[in-house]
Amino acid sequence: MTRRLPAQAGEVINRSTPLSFKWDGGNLSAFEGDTIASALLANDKRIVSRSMKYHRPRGYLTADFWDPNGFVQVGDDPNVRSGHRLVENGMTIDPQNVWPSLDYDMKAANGLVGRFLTAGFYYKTFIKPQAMWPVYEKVLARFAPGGTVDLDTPHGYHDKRYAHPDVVVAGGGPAGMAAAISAASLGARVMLVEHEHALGGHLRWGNAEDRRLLDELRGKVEGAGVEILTNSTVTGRYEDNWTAIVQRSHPIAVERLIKARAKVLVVAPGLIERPYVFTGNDKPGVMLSGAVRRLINMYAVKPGERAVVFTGNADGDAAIVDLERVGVTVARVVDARQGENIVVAKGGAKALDSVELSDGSVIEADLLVTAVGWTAPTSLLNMAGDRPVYHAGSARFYPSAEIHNVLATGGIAGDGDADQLLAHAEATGRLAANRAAAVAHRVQDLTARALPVQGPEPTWPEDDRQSLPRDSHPALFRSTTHGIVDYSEDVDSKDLVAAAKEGYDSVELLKRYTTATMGPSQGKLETVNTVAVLAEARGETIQEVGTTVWRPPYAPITLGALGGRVFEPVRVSSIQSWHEANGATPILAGAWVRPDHYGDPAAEVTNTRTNVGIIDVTPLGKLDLQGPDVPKLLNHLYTNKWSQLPVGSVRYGIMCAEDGVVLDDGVTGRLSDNRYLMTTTSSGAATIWEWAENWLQTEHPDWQVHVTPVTSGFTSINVAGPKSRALVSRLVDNVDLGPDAFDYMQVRSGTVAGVPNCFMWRIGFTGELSFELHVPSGHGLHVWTALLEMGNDLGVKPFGLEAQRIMRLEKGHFIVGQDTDGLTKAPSLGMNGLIKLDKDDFAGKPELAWAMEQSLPSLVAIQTTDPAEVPTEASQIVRAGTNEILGRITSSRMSPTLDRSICLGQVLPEAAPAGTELTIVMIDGRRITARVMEHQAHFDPEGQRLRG
Amino acid sequence: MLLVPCPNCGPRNSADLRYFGESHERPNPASASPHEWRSYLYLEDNPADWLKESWFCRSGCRRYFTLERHTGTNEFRSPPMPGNKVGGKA
Amino acid sequence: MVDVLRFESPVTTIYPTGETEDLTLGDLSEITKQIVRADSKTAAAEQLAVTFGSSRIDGDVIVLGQRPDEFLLVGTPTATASLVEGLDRSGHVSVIDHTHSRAMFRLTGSNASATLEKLCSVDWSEPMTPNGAVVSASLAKVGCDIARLDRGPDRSYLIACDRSFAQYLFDAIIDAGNEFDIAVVALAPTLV
Amino acid sequence: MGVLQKSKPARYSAVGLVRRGLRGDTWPRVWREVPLKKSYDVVIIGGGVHGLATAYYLATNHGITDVAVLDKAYLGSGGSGRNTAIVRSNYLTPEGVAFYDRSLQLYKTMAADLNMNVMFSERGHMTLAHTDGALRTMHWRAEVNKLQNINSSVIDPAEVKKLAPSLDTSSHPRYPILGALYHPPGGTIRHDAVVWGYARGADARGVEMHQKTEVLDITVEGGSGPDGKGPGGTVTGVRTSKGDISAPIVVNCTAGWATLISDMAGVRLPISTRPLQAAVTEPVKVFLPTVVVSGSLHVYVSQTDRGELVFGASVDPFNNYSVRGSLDFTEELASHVLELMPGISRMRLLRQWAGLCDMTPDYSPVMGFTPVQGFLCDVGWGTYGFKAGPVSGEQMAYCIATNETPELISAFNLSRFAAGELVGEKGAAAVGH
Ligand SMILES: Cc1cc2nc3c(=O)[nH]c(=O)nc-3n(C[C@H](O)[C@H](O)[C@H](O)COP(=O)(O)OP(=O)(O)OC[C@H]3O[C@@H](n4cnc5c(N)ncnc54)[C@H](O)[C@@H]3O)c2cc1C
Ligand SMILES: NC(=O)c1ccc[n+]([C@@H]2O[C@H](COP(=O)([O-])OP(=O)(O)OC[C@H]3O[C@@H](n4cnc5c(N)ncnc54)[C@H](O)[C@@H]3O)[C@@H](O)[C@H]2O)c1
Ligand SMILES: Cc1cc2nc3c(=O)[nH]c(=O)nc-3n(C[C@H](O)[C@H](O)[C@H](O)COP(=O)(O)O)c2cc1C
Ligand SMILES: [Zn+2]
Repeated sequence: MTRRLPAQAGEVINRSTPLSFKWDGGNLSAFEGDTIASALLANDKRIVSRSMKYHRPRGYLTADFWDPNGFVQVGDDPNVRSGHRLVENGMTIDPQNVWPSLDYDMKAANGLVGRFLTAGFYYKTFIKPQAMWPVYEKVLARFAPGGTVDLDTPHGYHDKRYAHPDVVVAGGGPAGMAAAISAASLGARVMLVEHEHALGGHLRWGNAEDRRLLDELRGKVEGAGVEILTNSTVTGRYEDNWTAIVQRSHPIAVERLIKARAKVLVVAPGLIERPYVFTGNDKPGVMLSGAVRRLINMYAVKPGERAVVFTGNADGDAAIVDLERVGVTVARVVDARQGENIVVAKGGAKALDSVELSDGSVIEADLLVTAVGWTAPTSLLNMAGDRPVYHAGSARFYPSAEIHNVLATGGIAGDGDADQLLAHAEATGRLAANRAAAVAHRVQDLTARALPVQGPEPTWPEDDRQSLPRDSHPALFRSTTHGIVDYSEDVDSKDLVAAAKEGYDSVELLKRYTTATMGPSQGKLETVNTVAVLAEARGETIQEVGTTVWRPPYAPITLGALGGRVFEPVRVSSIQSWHEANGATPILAGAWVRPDHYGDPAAEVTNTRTNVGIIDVTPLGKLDLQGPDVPKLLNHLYTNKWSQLPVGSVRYGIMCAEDGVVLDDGVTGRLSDNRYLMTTTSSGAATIWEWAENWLQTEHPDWQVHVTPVTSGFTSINVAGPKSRALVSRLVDNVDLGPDAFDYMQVRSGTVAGVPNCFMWRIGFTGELSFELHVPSGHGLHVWTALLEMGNDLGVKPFGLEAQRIMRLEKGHFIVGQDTDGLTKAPSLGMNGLIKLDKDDFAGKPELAWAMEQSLPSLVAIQTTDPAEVPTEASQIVRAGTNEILGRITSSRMSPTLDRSICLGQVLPEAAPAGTELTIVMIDGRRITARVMEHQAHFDPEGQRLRG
Repeated sequence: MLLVPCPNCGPRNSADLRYFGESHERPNPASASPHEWRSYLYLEDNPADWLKESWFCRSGCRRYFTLERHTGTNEFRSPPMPGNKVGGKA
Repeated sequence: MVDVLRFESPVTTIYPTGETEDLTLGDLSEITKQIVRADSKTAAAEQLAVTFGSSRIDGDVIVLGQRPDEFLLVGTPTATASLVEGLDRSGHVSVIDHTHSRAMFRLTGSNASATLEKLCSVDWSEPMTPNGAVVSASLAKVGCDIARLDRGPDRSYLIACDRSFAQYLFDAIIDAGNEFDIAVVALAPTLV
Repeated sequence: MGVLQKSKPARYSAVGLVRRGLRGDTWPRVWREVPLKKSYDVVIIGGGVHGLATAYYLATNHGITDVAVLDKAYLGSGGSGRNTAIVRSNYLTPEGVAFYDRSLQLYKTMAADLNMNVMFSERGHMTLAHTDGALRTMHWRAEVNKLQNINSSVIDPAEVKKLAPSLDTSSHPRYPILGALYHPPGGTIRHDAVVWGYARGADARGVEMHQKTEVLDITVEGGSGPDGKGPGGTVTGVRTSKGDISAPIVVNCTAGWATLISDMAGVRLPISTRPLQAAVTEPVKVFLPTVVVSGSLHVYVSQTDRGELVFGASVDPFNNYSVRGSLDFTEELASHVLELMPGISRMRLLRQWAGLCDMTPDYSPVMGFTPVQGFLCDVGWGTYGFKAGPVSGEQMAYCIATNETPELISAFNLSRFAAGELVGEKGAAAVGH
């Protein structure tokens, strides 16, 4: 560590804990507390990367999070900010974007290439021949900046949390700390968020007086009951103060995203020092005053031997004091306030060796420090709707307007001495606490439940902030020479001028054409200089040109932190543990996990058709309907009639949306005078509940109906097959299951396997004699296993969704969403008898009335000529010999029962009549023939088995 | 995340609700012309201004309500009106 | 056929039961839950005497105002049955047994609200949800009814969700509570 | 109508670039800045890809050059400057396929036609299926496409993995990749270059581009509305923030603002405005060679040649006109994209933004004539209209020049809604970009 200084009063490194790490293949050492940047510089590693376009060697400019040159790869982590990331023992750090290598000197090539790699050069080249662009593209892609993603990177544990603080303070400098302390002293719940590893802001690299103030504020804030989050960033302010905070300092999580509904947000991010534009401003050895002060005072690193300091403000002056104190020769102070200027930084590619001044003198130096002013990071305020305004006297942007629940304080709001700054911050903290209390009061008031509002609305003194003075500052953006404006995008001020002349002369077009401000620091360093160069080119003021839009996030945020712990709810029935234990292959249907099959779906079909099978159909939507007006509701939701449904009966119906498109289907049974049970498709359950509530709450609030979902309350088991009655009767003793007593489409309630309050109805999707049992779910598994035990001699076997799909297709039953699509209207289903236009009103009635008069596509059963050919679902049906589409296959399977291929399809009316010969295009391109069947059911069209 | 003032639950995150869009009167299905009916189905006012619209408090009180929101700023105004007609969109 | 019908809880994963008193989660799914829906004008609503968002203890039953005009009665089978039987059914009143439809958990301890904050966007601070408050909200993306019913000095929440989501939600709460050393405890299906 | 201007722009080429670089010369303006005139043959409202392409083809194909394109902000400030620039033609309906395929053809020759590298990258487009239902829809699209000679097919997880190794094709518990619809001719394009290229080409032929010129009203005479607007009326011109203009033809190409403009003429549209959000990450070395879309997970992602991942999702869940970002979007996006590519959790999101989308009920546009004479629409582009820019411009120009609706866009007329004949893209309500 050849550049390490003796102990400094404010240093943050721990010399008693040395660390070692790897850089670019070699071993280096550091101390605990070092950032990668300070460690590299302590080891005299001055070149850290190469620039994006011209591949010029780059060294540290700001040596903090925002350093445009300091991106490194740390293990599997790309684009790590080396000015911010702390060194850990054994870390492997590599430079990125270093083609051909970190040290190779490409001076000659740069000079040549640079002349025509002007802004927008891509757009003007590689135009012809067209075929060559993909080749160029591949070459260019190799030049992409940035690190490397290791595709095996583990996701890690990322946490999330909601919070409802009264006040969030973004920025833990003196202003943020003071605001937090005063807000908390008034009883506000405060979160103080600091991007850096410790509170303090500028004070951390300041002088003795700054350090004293820092200790004092830290002491107070730690005793104030404030939630302090360091190494955490407020990354965005969204609607209604929805505030995103990324916490990188959580004890167990890699990172945690905190989503805070701040009642008031205090923005105290300080200021970001701005680079100066002149020729050679990206040579290693050119640094900003903040960088130099941080390196010396926090990390005890000597940034150079012989310096030229170009200063326009007190920070530059303070840097001179620091430099001289640690033995750096300050060869020349160039004072902008005296009209002095620097013109060119000279030297080889790898380092600065001299600086040419405006008076013509050339001063030898290996360090050039500039202090030319600041960018106000107004980003969070702009996300709240504020537009920054330029103040020429102090040469920087300020927040423009007052936003009620977003307040700004500290350097971003103005200058002044420490007392003025703290006074402003404290007043801001008080105001924030006050406004937060008012918001809390209002929210409680709006929450119309019987919770007492705590006390009267607070009436504390309102705004007592004294606005901060704005110190005058020379307007320092560009010297008389051109230089880099956007370091990470390698955009030169010459490029900007040329682009403006070409007509890309509004700040937004200029940005997009040149990519200035589009890099990783998103304009935190570049915006003002970009705007200033454009203003100069256009002969306008900076205010007239305006800035580009700041957008979230304030600082880049990992996808891991955003993704967090993922909430993907899954639903299972009470029988799931049995399914898992018995080899079911699971399938996801919406949020439900269900058995697709237990090994051999075809065998499951055959067993069900010959013996008896049981299937877990719990996901079937179930709604309990009670009240005198249930028939009115049913009449409204379904297309058919419901007024006369007797108690004990079940009826099938179709529901349509107001545009006549099929929404859902299912059966509803009448359990008693005023109570019905409706079933819906599993995927339609939530929608139909809301749909029913919508009609009841908005169009027909006078109807007395209570709709309550009971899907999970009942474990639903369909017992199907010729031996189903035999099986069910072994478990049920208080219900007469005989064919005359309990007919098809009827419902009974009773006790099953000792479980009371079960419903059973005689319906089935499979086309077999079947009993659908709805068992209170706390006993669902018991009934399932009882069925298997009691039916062992009958050959009972479970079957899964796939077997059910096959059997329903054999029966020609359609599935909403598979055999229908987003435009299928009810008359396409071939069930016009279920559409009762003589009802006064029902959902979709007018459209259905018109649709009945049109010729719509029809759903028909189709069989291929060759029984072994099973067209893939969605295969197209065409007019023979052409590519003209006449329809498509919506469902297809090999039927184990019929031992042949069976299909359902939607076809145009001309192709719908029974017997029509169809041409189906198989997905491999072959064309096969098929025939439209007479009945939708391929199997047992008369429904004799069902009624058995 | 918008904060939607549910008349029952108080301000709630918009993700807890379901948006039902502009509230329009449902034409009388017995007498509506195809043009009127399809205007109700498809046409929108879509103002860049205050919009009367419906929300469903899906994970809270499960009530539909109507309120006014400015589609430029996403502010809400006027107390929500429970039980207003929202038409029958599925 | 069977002598005693055992209630099968939807939470089937066995977690080791812990010692810690700081933060505990227990499964109460077996407890009887009756939903009464009664418009505010009805006598039944008056008898139940809680408004939406609040709760009341009535002998061995807790009456929760879980939705406007909708009440959840939680307690032992006999206690809830007797409360339901005593209701005046005049007007538009329905009763639905939700014992099998809803799972129920109890989360107790000083970090209970910190745990909920990791799963739910509702403000669990004292003034917004004082003891007795009832909130319907989504927890780890599952719709839940949550009642704050402290146990002595400890924060405690009753959490009810659709039975089919129970295992998922239970796991999600455990995961969220890990940083506070959450422990699973066995609870008898009684409340008060 | 206007006279074709002969002035040619300086041609872009590598040789020119080097020559100017050596001499230090700058290039001429991409388009001129001229004062607004009092009248034009055609006024196009909206300086996005649709408005500019319409102007370009009016001038190029029909010699109609007395045309003004007006934009309230800068060219490309609407959806055209904010979109994820995915182009493809594998739509669901025959009319959709034919239409978008024509656009793709125009994109292929665009660099040469406009003498501007628009960086059309035919890198392939992959739509993942995570459920049986989605897979069925993929097959549906593939089969319709094949019948129209569009290169599109369903591929299995192993092929998916080969094309995009970063995808997790294991039998993942929640959203397994069961297959994908693969469309090799799909890809991405440099959206800004398309906008600038059309503007430059139109300018060279005499069209005027007027930025920062907001249309405040449309003047209509003889309409059935109380103010003389509405059906039956005839357009006479527009009022703008820079003065009034008379024009017999006014074209609405304002996407997210479409209903505000058509209200000015008294025409109601079946359009609601929803923001669609997008985001980019910081650059990393290129690892994702194709465009990847997941309908069920509502994400689509591609990697630019600069190495950034560009993401989009589905539209915001409520109408609004603000282009602010939302945190919910980035959270959902990240969790879904990590579901697909678990290895990229350390990549960092750099910027998010939004654009306004003009959503129609059937995921298809509203194009052509309206009940107001002289007022035409090219709107309803929702989340998928950038790819349609060239063909729309070409067809709208044809409409204007011939006063007839070309076959290619006849399915997209406004009257289909009153007739209840929606376009079948709604058939499979999959996300489309
Ligand atoms: C995030 C996002 C991602 C997308 N991804 C894709 C994609 O991958 N592929 C794809 O094909 N499509 C995509 N789209 C859709 C596509 O961007 C749009 O459909 C397309 O750009 C619309 O172009 P346009 O020219 O019609 O409208 P725009 O580009 O929106 O232009 C409309 C113009 O009208 C101007 N204007 C409005 N009102 C007035 C007025 N009163 N006076 C004057 N001017 C006015 C506006 O300033 C604007 O510039 C995406 C959209 C978004 C937002
Ligand atoms: N230079 C000095 O030593 C010194 C001493 C006293 C006063 N001052 C003056 O004080 C003012 C600075 O005080 P201040 O408190 O406003 O600024 P500051 O720069 O001291 O502190 C701001 C802090 O906010 C953090 N921050 C920024 N954005 C953030 C975000 N989005 N999330 C979390 N943290 C974020 C930064 O990391 C920084 O530590 C200036 O006017 C300065 O001139 C400076
Ligand atoms: C395809 C595409 C890629 C983009 N890449 C970047 C990028 O690399 N860096 C960046 O800052 N912005 C990028 N942007 C976003 C723009 O900066 C800007 O946010 C967007 O055009 C919307 O404009 P606005 O933010 O000014 O409203 C990109 C935009 C698009 C459409
Ligand atoms: Zn509510």
